[in-house]
Amino acid sequence: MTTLIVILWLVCSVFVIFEKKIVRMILWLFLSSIIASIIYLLLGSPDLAMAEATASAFVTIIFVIGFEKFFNLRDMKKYLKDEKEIEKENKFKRYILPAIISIGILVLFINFAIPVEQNDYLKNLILDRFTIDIGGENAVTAIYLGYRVYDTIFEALLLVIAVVAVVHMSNFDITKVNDGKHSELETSGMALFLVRIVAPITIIFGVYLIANGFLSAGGGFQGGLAIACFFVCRFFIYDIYDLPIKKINRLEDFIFIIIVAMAALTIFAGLIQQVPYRFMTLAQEIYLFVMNALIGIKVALGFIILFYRYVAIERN
Amino acid sequence: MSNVELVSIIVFFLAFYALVTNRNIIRTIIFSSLMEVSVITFWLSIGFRERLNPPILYTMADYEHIYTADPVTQALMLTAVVIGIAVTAIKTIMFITLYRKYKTTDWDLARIRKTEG
Amino acid sequence: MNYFLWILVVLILLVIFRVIKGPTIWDRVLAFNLISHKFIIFIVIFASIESTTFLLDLAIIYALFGFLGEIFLIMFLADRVRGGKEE
Amino acid sequence: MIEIISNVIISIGIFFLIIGVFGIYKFKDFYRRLLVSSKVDTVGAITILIGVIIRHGFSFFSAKTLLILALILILNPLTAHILLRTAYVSGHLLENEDNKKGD
Repeated sequence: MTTLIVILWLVCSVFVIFEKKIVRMILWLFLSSIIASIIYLLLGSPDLAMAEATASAFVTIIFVIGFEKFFNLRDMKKYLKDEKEIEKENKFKRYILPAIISIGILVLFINFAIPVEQNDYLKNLILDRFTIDIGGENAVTAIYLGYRVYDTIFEALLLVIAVVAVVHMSNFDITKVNDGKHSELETSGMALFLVRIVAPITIIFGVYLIANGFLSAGGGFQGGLAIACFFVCRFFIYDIYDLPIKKINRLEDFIFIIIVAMAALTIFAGLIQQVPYRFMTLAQEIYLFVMNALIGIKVALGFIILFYRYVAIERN
Repeated sequence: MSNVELVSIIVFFLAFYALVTNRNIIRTIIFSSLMEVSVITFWLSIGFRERLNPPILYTMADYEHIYTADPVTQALMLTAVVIGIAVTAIKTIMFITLYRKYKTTDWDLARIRKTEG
Repeated sequence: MNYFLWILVVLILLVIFRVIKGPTIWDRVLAFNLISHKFIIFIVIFASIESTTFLLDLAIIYALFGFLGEIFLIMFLADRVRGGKEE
Repeated sequence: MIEIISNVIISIGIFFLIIGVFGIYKFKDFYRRLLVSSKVDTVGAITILIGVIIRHGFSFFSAKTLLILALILILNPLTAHILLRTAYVSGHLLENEDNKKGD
């Protein structure tokens, strides 16, 4: 079963690469990353399948909004003409040499890179010990919130920096952009009505994913992205400019500081070990839930800002 | 070398070849995000057997953990996915500012206009 | 129960031909809509085979986010003939 | 016994999906294709999910499947509607279906 779907994924990625029009390329990329999410599910990781499914949706939204501001996505011919202006240098250096190099590295990689036997020592160690050390039932959440908290902190830091970069690079002033009910999207009344029904489901589902992130598949990131999906649905219904972007940005940075403080206090300073044994599991569960909730809210706020800044870029 | 690993390596080098040879900035962004997806698939497919159940407690029936997926690579790749989204967002916004300044989607033309300007 | 999954994957393979062949962009988006729809059903059957309830969260996420990505693709594909923004 | 009934119902749903896929290739114009396939697909999804609910009886699993069924009932026709409306509004001509305005 997995081989058939992996071949399907190969076909979609080949089409992503050899497609001429940008619109079809974005569609194929969306399709190939949804199939990749199915492959993660069959490889035994529902957490990543959720993260990849949300990632594919957000990447497509960012591409479509970003590229659409400047090109009419349908007829890209007008915009790709300037590739011909430069005189063509020799074909060999441009196309055949990289082909040889990449095939060469591919052959070397396949034959020599992968060790044949893989030992499961670390896997068995973690799977036996993670409920005692960190608590909770989801090994993946226990790892990225307990054993490897450093990585989560730096990943959260990178998200903060990404949001700062997007906020500063997209020059945006309300006066020039035609405000009012984002007139290009004259969605039909029925669409607005049904999106109003679906939107609350997304935020409730996001909170559910965050709440039992450490019990079953889910966690801070997927829950945060689901909550951000509520605000993306809200974009259809209300005006773009009523969200206080600057305040949200400051709130997100503040939450990041709390995350670092929380991780420093409990894991590094070993606060959890001082708790008397009877309350140990309770303390662990509280820690996991609060960390998941903080990461979820931070990821949600980050992507809300990302999305609303992208939408509000004025088209020149 | 399970075939999932093989296919993900092939997709990686296909995207690598396409990334190197094209001159359109939009395609560069799309191919680099495709490379990220193939790397994550490669990582996940290392300890792969046919029917793996996820590393969540009450689905782990066997105590030797033979048929349980490896949580370490999954935790690693979870952060890689979220970083992938953030980096893609930065790439697109950089491309938009570049397009606003140089009005071209071609690497070489942008370099020429940069040196001219 | 397993061969249902095989049939679904074969159906997805057939619909992908429509994405390749589709004359206009609208056929491609329609075929994509059907593919993401079939994946939701694939996950529900897969979850019912393993009878684990948290896999169904994944089907809900597919329904919501597949819909969202598509809506934005359709919204910004519109030729904006009305808006007259022909660059 | 329950197993057999649910298998029969799910196979009926899969048969509907096969008709949906057949519908895509039979009709030449985009609008007819959209009309047929999205409707048949939703009906196929309903039968399959009902089959799964019957298989799992009265449990948390079938409650969640019911939520998915409700979501599919809302989202699938909505996507088809928005697709149809945007295609029509943005000038995908209906009459001369042989206008191969490929883009």
